[in-house]
This record gives sequence, structure tokens and C-alpha cells, in this order.
Amino acid sequence: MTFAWDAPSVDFHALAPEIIVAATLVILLLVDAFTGEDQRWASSSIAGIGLLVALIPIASLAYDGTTRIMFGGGYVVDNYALVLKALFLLSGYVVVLLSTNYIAEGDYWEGEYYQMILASVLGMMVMASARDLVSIFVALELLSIPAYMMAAWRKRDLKSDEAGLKYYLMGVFASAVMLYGMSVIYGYTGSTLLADIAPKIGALATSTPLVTLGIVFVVIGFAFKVSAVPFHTWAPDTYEGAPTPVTAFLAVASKAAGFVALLTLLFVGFWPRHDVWEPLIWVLSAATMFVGNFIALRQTNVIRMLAYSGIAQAGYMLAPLAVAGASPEAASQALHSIVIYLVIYAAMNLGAFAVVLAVARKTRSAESDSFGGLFSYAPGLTVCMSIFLFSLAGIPPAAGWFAKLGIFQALASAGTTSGYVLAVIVALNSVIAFAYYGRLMRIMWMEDAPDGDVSPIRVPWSITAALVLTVGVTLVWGVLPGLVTHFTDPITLLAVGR
Amino acid sequence: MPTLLDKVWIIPAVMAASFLLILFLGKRLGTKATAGIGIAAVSLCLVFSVITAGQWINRVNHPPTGEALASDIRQANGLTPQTPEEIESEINSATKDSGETVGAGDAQPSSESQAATESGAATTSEGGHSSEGSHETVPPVVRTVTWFEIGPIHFEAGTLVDGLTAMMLVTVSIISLLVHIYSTEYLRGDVRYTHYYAFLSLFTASMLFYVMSSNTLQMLVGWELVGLCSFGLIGHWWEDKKNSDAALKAFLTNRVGDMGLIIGVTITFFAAGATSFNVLHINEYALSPGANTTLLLVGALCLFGGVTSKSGQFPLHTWLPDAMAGPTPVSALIHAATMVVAGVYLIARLYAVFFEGLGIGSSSLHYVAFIGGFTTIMGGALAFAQTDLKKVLAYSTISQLGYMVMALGVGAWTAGVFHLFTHAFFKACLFLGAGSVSHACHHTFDMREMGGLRKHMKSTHITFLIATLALAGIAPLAGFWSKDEILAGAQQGQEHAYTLMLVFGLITAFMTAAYMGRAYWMTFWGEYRGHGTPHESPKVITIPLWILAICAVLFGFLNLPAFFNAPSWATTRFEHFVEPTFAFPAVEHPEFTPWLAVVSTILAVAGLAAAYLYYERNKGPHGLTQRNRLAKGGYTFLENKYYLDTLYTDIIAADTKGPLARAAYWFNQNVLDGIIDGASAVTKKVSGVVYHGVDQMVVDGVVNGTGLVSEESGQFLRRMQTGKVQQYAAILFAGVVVLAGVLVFVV
Amino acid sequence: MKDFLNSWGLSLAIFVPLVGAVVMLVIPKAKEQLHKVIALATSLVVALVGVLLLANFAYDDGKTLQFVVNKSWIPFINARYELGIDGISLPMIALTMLVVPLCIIYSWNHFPEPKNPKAFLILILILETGMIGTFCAQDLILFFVFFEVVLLPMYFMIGVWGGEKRRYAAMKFFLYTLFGSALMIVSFMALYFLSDKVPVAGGGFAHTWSMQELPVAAAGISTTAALWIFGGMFMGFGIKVPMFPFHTWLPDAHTQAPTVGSVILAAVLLKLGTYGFVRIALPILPHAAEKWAPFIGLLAVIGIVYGALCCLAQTDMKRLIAFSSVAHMGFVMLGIATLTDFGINAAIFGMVAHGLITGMLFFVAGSAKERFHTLDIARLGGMLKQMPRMGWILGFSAMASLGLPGLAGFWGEFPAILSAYNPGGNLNAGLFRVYMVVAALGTVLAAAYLLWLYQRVAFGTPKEEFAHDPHVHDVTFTEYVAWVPMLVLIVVLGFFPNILFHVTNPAVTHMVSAMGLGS
Amino acid sequence: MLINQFLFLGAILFCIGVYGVLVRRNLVLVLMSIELILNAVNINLVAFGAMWHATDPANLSGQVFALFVIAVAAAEVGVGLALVLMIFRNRQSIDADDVDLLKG
Repeated sequence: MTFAWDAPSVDFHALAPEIIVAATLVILLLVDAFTGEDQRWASSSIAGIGLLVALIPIASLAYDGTTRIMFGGGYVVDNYALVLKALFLLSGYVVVLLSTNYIAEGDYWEGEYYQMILASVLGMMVMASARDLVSIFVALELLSIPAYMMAAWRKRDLKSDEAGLKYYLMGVFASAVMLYGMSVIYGYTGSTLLADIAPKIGALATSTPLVTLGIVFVVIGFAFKVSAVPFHTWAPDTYEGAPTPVTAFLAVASKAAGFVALLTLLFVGFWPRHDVWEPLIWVLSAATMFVGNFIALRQTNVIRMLAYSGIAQAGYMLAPLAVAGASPEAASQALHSIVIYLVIYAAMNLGAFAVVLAVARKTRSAESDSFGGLFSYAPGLTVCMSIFLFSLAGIPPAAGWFAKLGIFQALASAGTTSGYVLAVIVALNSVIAFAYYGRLMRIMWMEDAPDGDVSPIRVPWSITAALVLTVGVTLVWGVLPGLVTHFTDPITLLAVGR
Repeated sequence: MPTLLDKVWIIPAVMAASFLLILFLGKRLGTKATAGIGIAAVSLCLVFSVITAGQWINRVNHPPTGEALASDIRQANGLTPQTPEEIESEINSATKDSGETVGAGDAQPSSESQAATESGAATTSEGGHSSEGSHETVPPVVRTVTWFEIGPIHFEAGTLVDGLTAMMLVTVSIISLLVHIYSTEYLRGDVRYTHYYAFLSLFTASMLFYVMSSNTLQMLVGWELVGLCSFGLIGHWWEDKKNSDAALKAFLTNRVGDMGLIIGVTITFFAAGATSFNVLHINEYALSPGANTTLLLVGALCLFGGVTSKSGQFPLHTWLPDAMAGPTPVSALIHAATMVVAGVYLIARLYAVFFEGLGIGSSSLHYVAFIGGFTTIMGGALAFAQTDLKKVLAYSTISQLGYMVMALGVGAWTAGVFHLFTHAFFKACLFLGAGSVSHACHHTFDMREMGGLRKHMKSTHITFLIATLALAGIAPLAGFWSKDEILAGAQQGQEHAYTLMLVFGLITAFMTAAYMGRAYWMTFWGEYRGHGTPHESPKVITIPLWILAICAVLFGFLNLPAFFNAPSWATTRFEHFVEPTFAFPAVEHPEFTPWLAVVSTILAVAGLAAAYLYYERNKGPHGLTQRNRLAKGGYTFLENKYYLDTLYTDIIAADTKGPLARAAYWFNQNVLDGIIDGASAVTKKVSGVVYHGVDQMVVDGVVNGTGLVSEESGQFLRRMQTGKVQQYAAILFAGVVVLAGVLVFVV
Repeated sequence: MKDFLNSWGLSLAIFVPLVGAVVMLVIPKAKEQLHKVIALATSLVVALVGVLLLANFAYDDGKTLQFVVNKSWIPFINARYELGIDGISLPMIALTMLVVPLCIIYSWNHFPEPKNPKAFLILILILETGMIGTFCAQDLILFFVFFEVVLLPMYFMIGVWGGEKRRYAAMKFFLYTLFGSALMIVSFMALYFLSDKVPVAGGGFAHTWSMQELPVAAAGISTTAALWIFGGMFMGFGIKVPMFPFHTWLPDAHTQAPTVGSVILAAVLLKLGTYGFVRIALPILPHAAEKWAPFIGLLAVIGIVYGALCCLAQTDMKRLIAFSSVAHMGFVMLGIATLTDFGINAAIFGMVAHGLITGMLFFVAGSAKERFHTLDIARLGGMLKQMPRMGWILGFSAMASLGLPGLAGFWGEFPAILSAYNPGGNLNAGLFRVYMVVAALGTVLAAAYLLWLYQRVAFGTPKEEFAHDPHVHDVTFTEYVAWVPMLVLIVVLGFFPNILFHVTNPAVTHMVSAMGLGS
Repeated sequence: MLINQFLFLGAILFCIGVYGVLVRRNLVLVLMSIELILNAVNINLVAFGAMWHATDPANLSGQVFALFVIAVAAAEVGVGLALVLMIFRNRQSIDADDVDLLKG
């Protein structure tokens, strides 16, 4: 028998952002190939410009506002996708800013580095639109594999190698497990299209253990990506070992990508079985919060501390999912609160890493003690760092409070006891968390420089730009959260939404 | 005509002004001006007070009638005409009379904004009570302004003038004035001259404020303020820890009583309908048939707690002797004449509450009377054991306060208040005399270092003698009359006699005479035992003494009993003008009983005599034996005298002074005082335990503990992060298995 | 003028300090004098605005919100920028606006180590914004934001300019308060979702955060839920007050904080908690409040006695004053717990009085510390001899603090005791009468520890080590300027309590009747 | 058709792979164990794919998915081997246990 093959209609406007990024990737390749060592500085600017340009079609698409569905529903460009793509592009851009001097001053391959970033960002953008198991898997690998390499970028540095290796092994192992789960899901539903999977697994008797197994495996695959306990073990080591800009990238962008996948899967694919994944997420979330915060209490290395704090933050973000199934309102609350959290989290965390980078340029270390007396010789950086830390701790007027507020709101909106209990757990954890944020602040403000060296820090323009961007966003959104919600309001996910 | 009765608030205002003046300018103006300001202010007060008194007398003689009466009664009850026609009637009734033209005379907007309850009650109550009392109702003059408002209620602050107030005003300002004058000499060259005068002014102001308050809340304010001044003046020489301790003791002991007062005020407030603190309103309620006697009982007991501490009643009297650490004029003014009687005044003012609450006269529970009686006898006994002149006087004060309280307790209101009045003068005189003495003898008060002073200081001697006799109750000095009325009151009582109180009274009468005699002889007779040569004090000191002595002689006649058929304008004037006729319980007025008067006088004389002989003997057995050897002829006579001596000494005096007094004193110092000091010590101990044991260890420990626990658990979890990638993988897969297992097989 | 105030007055009052802070931010650190001037000017401008507000406030109508601003803020969750003041908030705002300039004046040349006036003053201004904002906010979220904003500057003030154990104290202060407010926000959330929806401007219905609408909207909440919600708020506000047993952050914070910090902490920050009870917890959940009241009352009286006992055990003057705050706030909470107009009026008066009096005590303690470099009571003595004026001021403040009638402190204590005699609602009168007696006992203890302190510090003769110390001089000019207003207020309020009661009474009465607990 | 035996095979392979990942010390062998897991997945996919294809000829997604997995796996292993090589260069060992600089 024969198959009539007709080419699927491709909406180029919808795909424009991805195309632009890919194109930039190619351009970089060429530039890298045909320029000498002395023009390598160009590559960073090209990458940056490419990422920014890609925002233009996103804007136009957002303005257009219609939801575009392609490839039989496998690839969707809606507000949800757009918001997140914008997020990925912007955080990618900030990471580029952070990397500029770092990479230029170390003897690393510059061009390739930016190609990796672009590739990874591309993967994330695909992830935001993917509505099909296959494309999700591909997107995942597309964003992961470059990340593995970036983590090990400082090739002569044992720590960097180790970071890369651990990230790689764990990542691959997790994705293998996830794939196994996907295969099972496919086996029971006969489709890889989330939109088709949902009704089928809904129809299946809830007591089909293998479906449950599949769902658990898949969820866990992404729980790994968002470094939820107990799948977090790679995060601290990788974060510490990897080059700081890469750490920032992993901690923000790739974690966001993980959440995107999770949201898509749970809300579109596995929605009918929230009886399975709600308790699962509940446990993960609680454990993640506590473990992340507790371990963070004992960290003496700022980056490692941020890593664990990032783990805890992931716990907060997971929390609303644990009650999303209670009611449509709860679901939409959860969706919005998580997206808002992702957006704000990106800003504040990138900012924090920016400060760490700037300081490390002088102290050549990320140990907490090296921050001693920062206030005395770098008040500006200190204030910025304080703002980011307060934001992470969720204290007004820094944006973080609103993110946390959203979490509380989502949990309360479910109106279930489990929801309130989780809310209280979040509350407790935000207190524990401040213990270490506050400790770092104490070191910066109230202690003296370990080595009496109080010469000011010269902050390169790129990092300054990144700081201005992040601080501005953090404060403005903190005072006028309406600006964020203005963008996140219209997002929906298939059944879910307002 | 506009009377001062409506504007008495001016009087304390004057003193307050002088306080501020002295406080802020005193140092610059120098000592003379300071004293000048004070004296001028007090004199002004005295003038005003006398005028007030005069106008009150005039009011009693020409009592208001008709609408004027009604409106006064309404105001007395803290009510104002509300409905238009009432106002209407007010206006055409209150012609140019007190009415509310006067209320408007006050600094702030007045009566208009007062709380409203149905004024029908007022008129009925008026009808109810105008019949009672010896003569027709003369409502006190009450003028109020809104003080503050809570909820729907407007609480008023205001002045209440009746006989009692007028009497207190006069007394306080006279004595205060004399003390001011006296102090110019006594405190000459003192380190804190200005502070001293500032406090004197403040005290006078507060005391006057207190006695003219129209409501219990205001009384509370005055009450505490005088306490503050007493604190400041007892601790006047605070360099010496002993003095500051005394000051603290005084304040804290009073604070304990105030607890009772505060609660009492609260209870009476709510009992009387929770609308007003107005004294007369509360009295009205207490007398109204439907009154809740239980509440009144509790309220009265709580209030009496305040009295106990402030007026040095058993068992909270121990601060008073210590309070003698202050300068002597202060002791005279505050701790003898005025402040300490604040408690007595409280009972007199809220008499209806005590009368109904504690069932004075009706029930068999003579709480007030008994405490008073016990205090008076105890204080008297203690006075014997003292060698410090001021301490003797202090215990005597306690004893006399007990007398007054007892009088009020047996329903002899007039007697008690009258005794308050007379006592103020002769006791002040005694204190000032003592001060003058110590002024002469290098500021010692130890009687063993005195003696024979009569030769050196005539005026002091004579005045002291007069006051002593007055206190001992020798006719016809002031003390006699008041004491006698009290005894009569106890003897005749209300529905039944108070024999026990009578006995207490008589014993005390004897003891008072005895210990005063002792003090007198030890101080003024025999040989001078101190060092240096004593000298008479200057006029500034002696003149006040004389004035007081004269008062001590004359003021007794103010309440000449009707028994001596003198013209009616001369008899029972005090009772006639001072005793309230409004919102006042119907009390029996004791008759003058000759035999009682005689007995008490005899007892007093006996006491003096006993003291005399005893201390003669003490002075020189040696001299006696000399005479024994020489004059054989008079041997028997002497021997007989010696018998007498033994009789008086060993049996009466010794028994009084010896075991009894010593026992009492021991009890006082070790038990009562012990309790007071012990209480503070215990509190400190407890506080230590609470702070170190509970607060720092438990409460705070928990907090820090949680912190530690989280840190430790962090440390533990950290160890699971071994760095071995395959263990990570294991953890991951374990997680997968467990979660999947649970969800697949359990959920 | 009036219109301008109506639309802008409160916003000005809140954000002018912030503007000042921003201006100072850009001025280089070296220009200290300039910084002081700007800070003072800013706070004075705020005070001026305050005066205008006071002048234009309709006192007879104190029960209705005035100068209301109600603009959309976070449409997504229907949180609004809703401001307004009534008779309850007005005194608090006035107090704040008074205390802050005084603090700036006081610190004019009293800057604690490490000097850095720029940072210090900026923090004070931010603090002012937070405090005024909290008292003006009529929207729970807005309230929460300002409530939290207050934390930051205080944290740094204690942590950077504090005493030896400052880091510990600062951290404790922060974590403790954060803990409370975290639970508080959770219960706000529950309140938000469980209360009925109300019509919104754009048409349609939505959940609301408005303190004005919630009392009605929240009526439908089930009893159990209401109890839990109230519990959360109780933690949030109770820790801030602080109530026994959540008070342990207070002594450390007070002892370690710089003088000005202690003053602001005592004068205003503690009031945020009690204000929260009066403004939010009681009106919105009256029946839950009624259930909780006996418990609150119990903790309150325990706090009174317990605080006093702890005071008696202190060897450090500042710590003693700190514990006295625990006792005094106990009276305030007792007043609130009675749920009567009497008690709540008393509570508000108590807040103001305590603010002034304890603020004064901390001022004096600070000045003493600066002269003696120690506050160890055993080492002090003879203050009246060495610096009579300061001695008098200390004595005066102590007397005021022990609730002497005729001074402001009395009106916080006595009516609270009075109101406990018959509490509102269906509260058990017997129980509260026991509370009343215990509270009265507290007044005795208060006298005990304050006089004990005064005796040891002011009476007697100076100790050898300081007898001839040239640093020990009497009250300076700046100190006078900073103190006199407070001292005067203490007296004036003492004799004319109606100045305050007249403002608060209409609002409180209205609130209590709105709670609709029979009595 | 019977599918269970394929699934069994897949499951067994999966377990063997996991076992290898967890206990093998040689990094290269760890990589190969991961490949085993992926192959287990592929077997599942293909088996299921065949099953669904039988019912609905148009349904090929199983096979397609398998192809994607194979391709991606290849890429992954490429990166993996590169990393292992780098590790070996830097520390002359590919024992997984030696790689524990980062911990805590």
C-alpha cells in the first residue's frame, strides 16, 4: 500500500522567532569560521542582537493575538508560548551579557560558546510550543545537550569537567527513565499528541497501574530538570563547577524550560489523571522546599547557596501544581502563579548571579566570606544584591513578594486542607530561607573585608547593563505588579485558563 | 451673685502656677524669691479658701429654693436639662444665680455637653433626701466640664464644694502656708531649696485638687499626685540610700493600696450604672433602695484598701514611720496634717458607699471600725518604744488616724471629720515643734540627747506643751472635744453601741496621754543631755508654732455640743455647716455624755501623771538615795511615794511600755514590716527565676532551639551529598521506585 | 486645598520620605551636613502634610474614612491602591510624623558607630514611608506590603549600627517578624477566597482585599475557618506587638538597636501589631475574635506580670525598658481583648502614650549610654547629682511610665483595667475580672521596677569611675529640641485625654457596634 | 498479536541498564548501560507502534518516535564520550568514584 505524503502547511510568522535564532546560529558559525581570533568579540554581540531581534516577531504575534496551531496540534503558538519564549530570549540575552567578559577573558572558544547558548535557547523556545511527546523529547534534548557541554566549558578545570559529567550522566539517565514512561503512555493511548492522550487516559480505568507508572516516570523526568528533591543531587555540584554564567543559565532558563514542559504535560496531556500527579507533586514540592532550604543554611559558597535556594524556589513553584486539579479556578491560578513566578524568578536570580560575577572579578572567589565588608567598598553592588536577596526571600517591595503571593493565592484558591497545609509549609520555608539570605546580607553589610583590601570594583559595562535591567525589573514589578500580570493574564493552556 | 463656690478650680490653679514658676525659674530667681512665690501663692489660696468657706456658710444659712435648688441638684448628680422645656424652665428659673451662667464661666465649654440620664430620678432623689438630715437640703455646688468621652458617655471633670470641701480647703491652706513660712528658716541653705518649694507647691495644688474633685476618677488623680509629692519629699535627701529606700517604700506601699482604690473606683462606677464617676451620683445609687449591696460591699472593701495604705491603717501603716526620713516640715504637712488624712476624707466623701456597703450601723460587721480601733491602739502602744521624737509623733499619727477611721466606722461622721480637723492643727504644731527642737539640737531627733530644753527655748516649749495637752485630750483644748465626740459616738452607736470600740478608744486615750507625756518630759525636762548649747529658734519658726497652738486651743469650740446650753449660733456649728445633707445616709448624732467626758479626761490626766512620775524616777535614783540618806524624817513619805512609783511604774507604765509595746513593736518590725519587705524580696527572687529560668531558657530557648535544629538537619542532609555521581543516580532511581510504587500500588 | 489633600494628601505623606531618600541616594556620602539637612527637611515636610491633614480632618465624622484614594493597583488579583484614615489611624500617623523628625534631630550629632549618616538617615526615611503607609492602607495586600517594608530598614539599623550582639538581634528580629507575617499573609489569602465576592467598578463580581468591604463580605465564612484565619493573623500581629510568649525578639532588638532605632521601634513599630488587631482582625472576624478574646486576654495579663517580673531581674537599663514594653503592650492587648469601645479606646490611647513615654525612656537611656558608655544599672548612680536635668526627665518619664494619673500613661492603663470589668460580646465577665485584678497587680510591679531603676540610677552619689568624668554633661540643646515636644505631649494628654479620645471615640464606637456582638 | 514478551524484554533490558548505571565504575560502561535503557524504550515503542499500526494503518508514531530516540541517543553518546575523554585526559582515570571534587 502507498502513503500519499502532503507537506504540512507551515506558518512562517508563527515560526519566525525560532527561525531567527536558528539563522543567528548559522551566522555565528560562519563568522566564527571566517574571522580571526581578534574579531571574536563580535560573536557575543551578534548572539545578543539575534536574541533581541527574535523578540520582534514575538511582539507582533502577541499583538496579533490569534492562537496558531500547526502539525496537527503538535506545535502551538499561543500567548502562553509567546510569554515564555520572550522569557527565554531575554534571559538568554542577559546570560550573553554576563558571559561577554567572562568568556573573553578566559581562554575558551568564544564562538562555539554562543552557538551553544543559541542552540539551547532554541530548544527552549521549541519546548514552549511543543504539544507532542516526540517534539517535547526533541526539544528537551536540544536544550540539554548544549547545556552539558557548556557546563564543562572550562575544559582544563577538573571541577568544570566533573560538573559537566555529572550533569550529563544524571540528565541522560533521567531522560531515559522519562522516555520509558513516554513509551508506556504511547502504548496505552496509541498517540503522542497530548491533545489526544488526555481523553484516552481519562477514559481508561483509573486503576491501570502502567499508565500511572508512565505518568510518574514522565513527571520525574522533568522533576529532574527543575531539580526537585530527590532528583536535585546534580544541581549543586554542577552549579558550583560550571562557569558562573552557565550556572546562571542553567538555574534560570533550563529550569524554566523544565517547568514549561511540566505545565504542558500536566495541564494538556495528563489533566484527567490529576489524581495521580497531584499527590506526587505535593510530596516533591514539600520535600524540595525543606531539603533545599535546610541544606542552603549550611552553605559557605555563595553559588552553591544560590543553587540550593534555587532548589527551594523550585519547590515553591511546584506547590500550586499540587492543588491545581481542585477546580478550574485553582488550575488557572496555578498556571498563572507559576508563570509569574518563573518570570520574576528569572529576573532576580540572574541579577544575583550578575552580582556574584562582578564581585568574583575582584575577589576571584565565590566563598561567602569573600563578600565581607562589600558595603564598605562596593555599596552599589551591595544594594543590588540586597534587593535580589530580599526579592528571593519574598519581601516587598522587591518583586519576589508578588511571586510568592501568587503561590499563596493559588494554594488558597483550591480551598482544600492539603492546599492550606502546603501554604503554611511555604510560609515556614520562606522564613527558613531568609536565615541564609539574611546571613549573606549580614556578611556584606555588617562585617569587614577579610583581607583589608577595600579597593573599589570595576564593573564592566555588560554586567552593569545586566544589573540595570534586572534591578529595574525587580523593583518596578515589585511596586507595580500589574505590569507582569498584564502580560501573563491572557495566557491559557487548552482546557485550563480563565 | 457670682460666688467663688463655682470657681474654686482657681485655687489649685494658683498653686500649680506657682509650682511651674518655681520649677522653671526658681534656680534663677534665687531662694528668697522662690520662697516668696510659694508663700504668696499659698496666702492667696488661703484667702480664697476662707472666702469659699464663708460663701458656703452663707449658702447654708440662705439655702437655694425652687428651680435653683432643682438645677443645683441636677448638676450635683452630673445631669443637665436636656428637653427644651427643661432648659426653658432652667433659664427663667436660674435668674442670675449659679445655674449655668457659671458653668459657662469655666474655661472650657461646659454643662451643655454632659451625659444625659433621665432627670426625673434627680428630682425624685432630691425629694427623697431633702427630708433627711438635721436641716433642709443644701445641695453641694457642682460645676463640671466634659473631660473626655468614650462610647456614648461623656465623663466630666469638675469641682464639688460643700462643707467638707470648704473645711479641707481652709485646713490645707492654713497649714501649708505656715509650713511654707517655717521652711524658709528650717531649709535655709539646703541643696535643693527650689525643688523643695516646687514640691510643696505641687503638693498643695494636688491636695486642694483632690479635696474639690467632683468624681472618683479625679480623686484618683489627686490621690496619686499627692503620693508622688510625698515620694519626692521623703526622698528629699536622696544622697543617703536610707532616705530613698524610705521614699520607695512609701510609694510602693501606697501603690498596693491604690490597686484596691482603682478596682474600687471601677466597681462603684459599674455598680452605679456605668455612666459617671460622679461622687454624688454614686452615693445616690448606694442609698437608692435597689442598690446591689454585694457590689457595694466589694467596692467598699477595695476602696478601703486604698484608705489602709494612704492613711496608715493596719497592716499597711509601716511606711509612715519610715516616711519621717523627710524634712520635718514635710512630715508636719504631708505625713500628719493633710495627705495621710486623704484616706479618711475618701471615706467621708463616699460615706454612703461605705455606710451601705459595709452595713455600718446595721450589720454586725464592723470592718472599718475594727480596723480603725485596732490601728489606734496598736499605734499608741508602738509610740512608747520610740526614742526618736518624730517616730513617736509618727506612731501617734497612725493612732489618731485610726481614731478617725474608727469614728467613721461607728457612724459618727461629724466626730471623725471634726477630729481630722482639730488633729491637723495640733499634730502639725507638734511636728513643727519637734523640728524646732532638732533645729536647736544639731538636727537630732533622739530624745536621749535632749532634755531640759524648756529653759532654752520658751516658745517652742509652751506651744509643744499646749499641743501635747490638746492631743492628750485635756479639756477644753481642741483634742478633747473631737475625741470626746468619737467616744460618745462609739458609746451610743447607731442601732446598737460599739462597746469594743469604746474600750479601744478609752485605752488609747490613756496611752496617748502617757506617751506624749513621756516625749514631753524627756525632751523638755531634766538636764540637757546633748552637746553644744541649744538656742531658741528664730521668729520665722516660732510664730507658726504659736498660730497653730492657738488653733489647737480654740478650734475645739467650733463644735460645742448642744449640751452646754449656749446660744444656737455657738453650738454644733461644725456639724451644721460641714455635715452633708445631700446624698448622705441618715446617721444618728451622738449626745454629749458627761460621765464619758469625765472618764476620758481622768484617763488622760492619769496617763500624763504616770509618764511624769515614771520619768522623774528614771532621772535619778541617785539623787533620791541622797535624799534618803539625808532626810530620814521624810523617809516614810518618800517610801510611800516610792510605793506609788512602783505602783505606777512597774504595774501600769511598765506593763504598758514594757512587754506590750515591745511585743507590738517586735510584731510590727519583724512581721508586718517583714511581710512588706519580704514581699519585695520574694518578688525579686521570683523575677530572677522567671527571667533567667523561664524567659531566657525556655521561651527564648525554644526559639534558638528551632534555629539550631534546622541548622543541624541541614548539616545532616548535606552529608547525603557525597559527590559520587552513581549514588546520585541511586538516590534518583530510589525516588522513582518509591514514588511510583506508592502511587501504583497504594493510591 | 481641601480637594488637593483629599486626592493627594496621604500619597504625599507616604512617598515624600521616599523622594527624600532617593535625593540623598545620589548625593555623595561625604556631604554629611547636607544629608542631615535634607533628611530633616523631608521629615518636616511630611510633618507639615500631617498638620494639614489634622487641620482638615473632620473630627465629628471620625468614623468614616477620609482623604480616601482608591485606584487600581494589581487588577489581576483585584488588589487596589486604597488609602484612607479615620479616627483610629489618625493618632498613629500623627505619632509617626512627630517621632521621626525628633529622631533625626536627636541623631544630629549622636550618630552611632559606624557613622555614615547618609545610609542611616535614608533608612529612617524609608522606615517612615513604611510606617505611614501601613497606617493608611485600606487594602490587605497594600497593608502587607508596607508592613513588610518596615522590616528592612530596621533590620539594617540594628544590624549595622547596633551593639555587640547586633547581628544576632537583627536576625532574630527579622526571622521572628517574618514568621508572623508569613502566616498572616496565608490567612489573608484564605480570607480573600472564603469571603463572598463583591461588585467591582468594571461591573461583575470579584473577591476583595478592601478592609472596608471585607467585614460584610467575610460574614459568610464558617466558624472553624474564621478561627483558623484569625489564628494566622494573631500570629502575625501578636509577634509584632509582641505578646507573651512571642516577645523574646524584643529585648534583644531593643538592647542592641541604636538609640533612634529603639525609639522608633518602641514608639511606632510595636503599634503596627496592635493596630492590625484593631483595624483588621477584629472588624473583619468579630465572632472569631470573640472566641479568641479570652485567650488573648490571658496572654495579655501574663505579659503584664511576666514582663514586670523580668524587668525586676534586669541589670541593664535598656533591657529593662524593653521588658517594660512587653508589660505595657499587655495592657493595650487587654483593652483590645475586651472588645468594648472602652477597652479599644484605651488601647489606642495606650499605644500613643506608650509610644511617647517609652520613646522618651529610650532617648534618655541612649544619652546616658553615650555619656557613661554603659547602662549597667549597678555601675550607674547619682544622675540627679551629676546631670540634674536629665535626672528629672528620667524621673518624669518613669513616673509617666508607671501610669501616674495626670500623665499620659494612666489613660492607657486605667480604662483598660476598667473595661476588663465587663467585657463585650458574650465574653465571660468573671474571667475578665480576674484579668482585671492581675492587671492591677501589674501596675504595682510597674511602680516597683521603675522606681527601683530610678533609685539606682538617679539617687545616691555618682560612682567613683564617673564622678569626675568630663564626658558626663547635662542635657544638650539638640536633646532638648528632640525631647521637649514629647514631654509636653505626655503632660497635655495626661490632663486633657479628650484630645485623643475625641478623635478615636467615634471610629471605635462605630467599629464596635459594627462588630455586632451583643453585650 | 502478542505484545507482552516484547514488553518483558524491554523491562528486563531497562532493569539491566539501570543496574549497570548504578554499579558500574567504568564511565564508558555506564554510558553503554544508558544505551541499554534507551534500547528498552525503543523496543517498547516499536512493539506498541506495531500494535497500533495493526489496528490503524495510519498510526506510525511509535516507529517515528523510535527513530528520533535512536538519532538523539547517538548525539548524546557522542557528547558523553567526549566528556569521558576529557575526564580521562585531565585525571588519567575513568573511574566514576574518583570524580567527587564537588560535594556537600
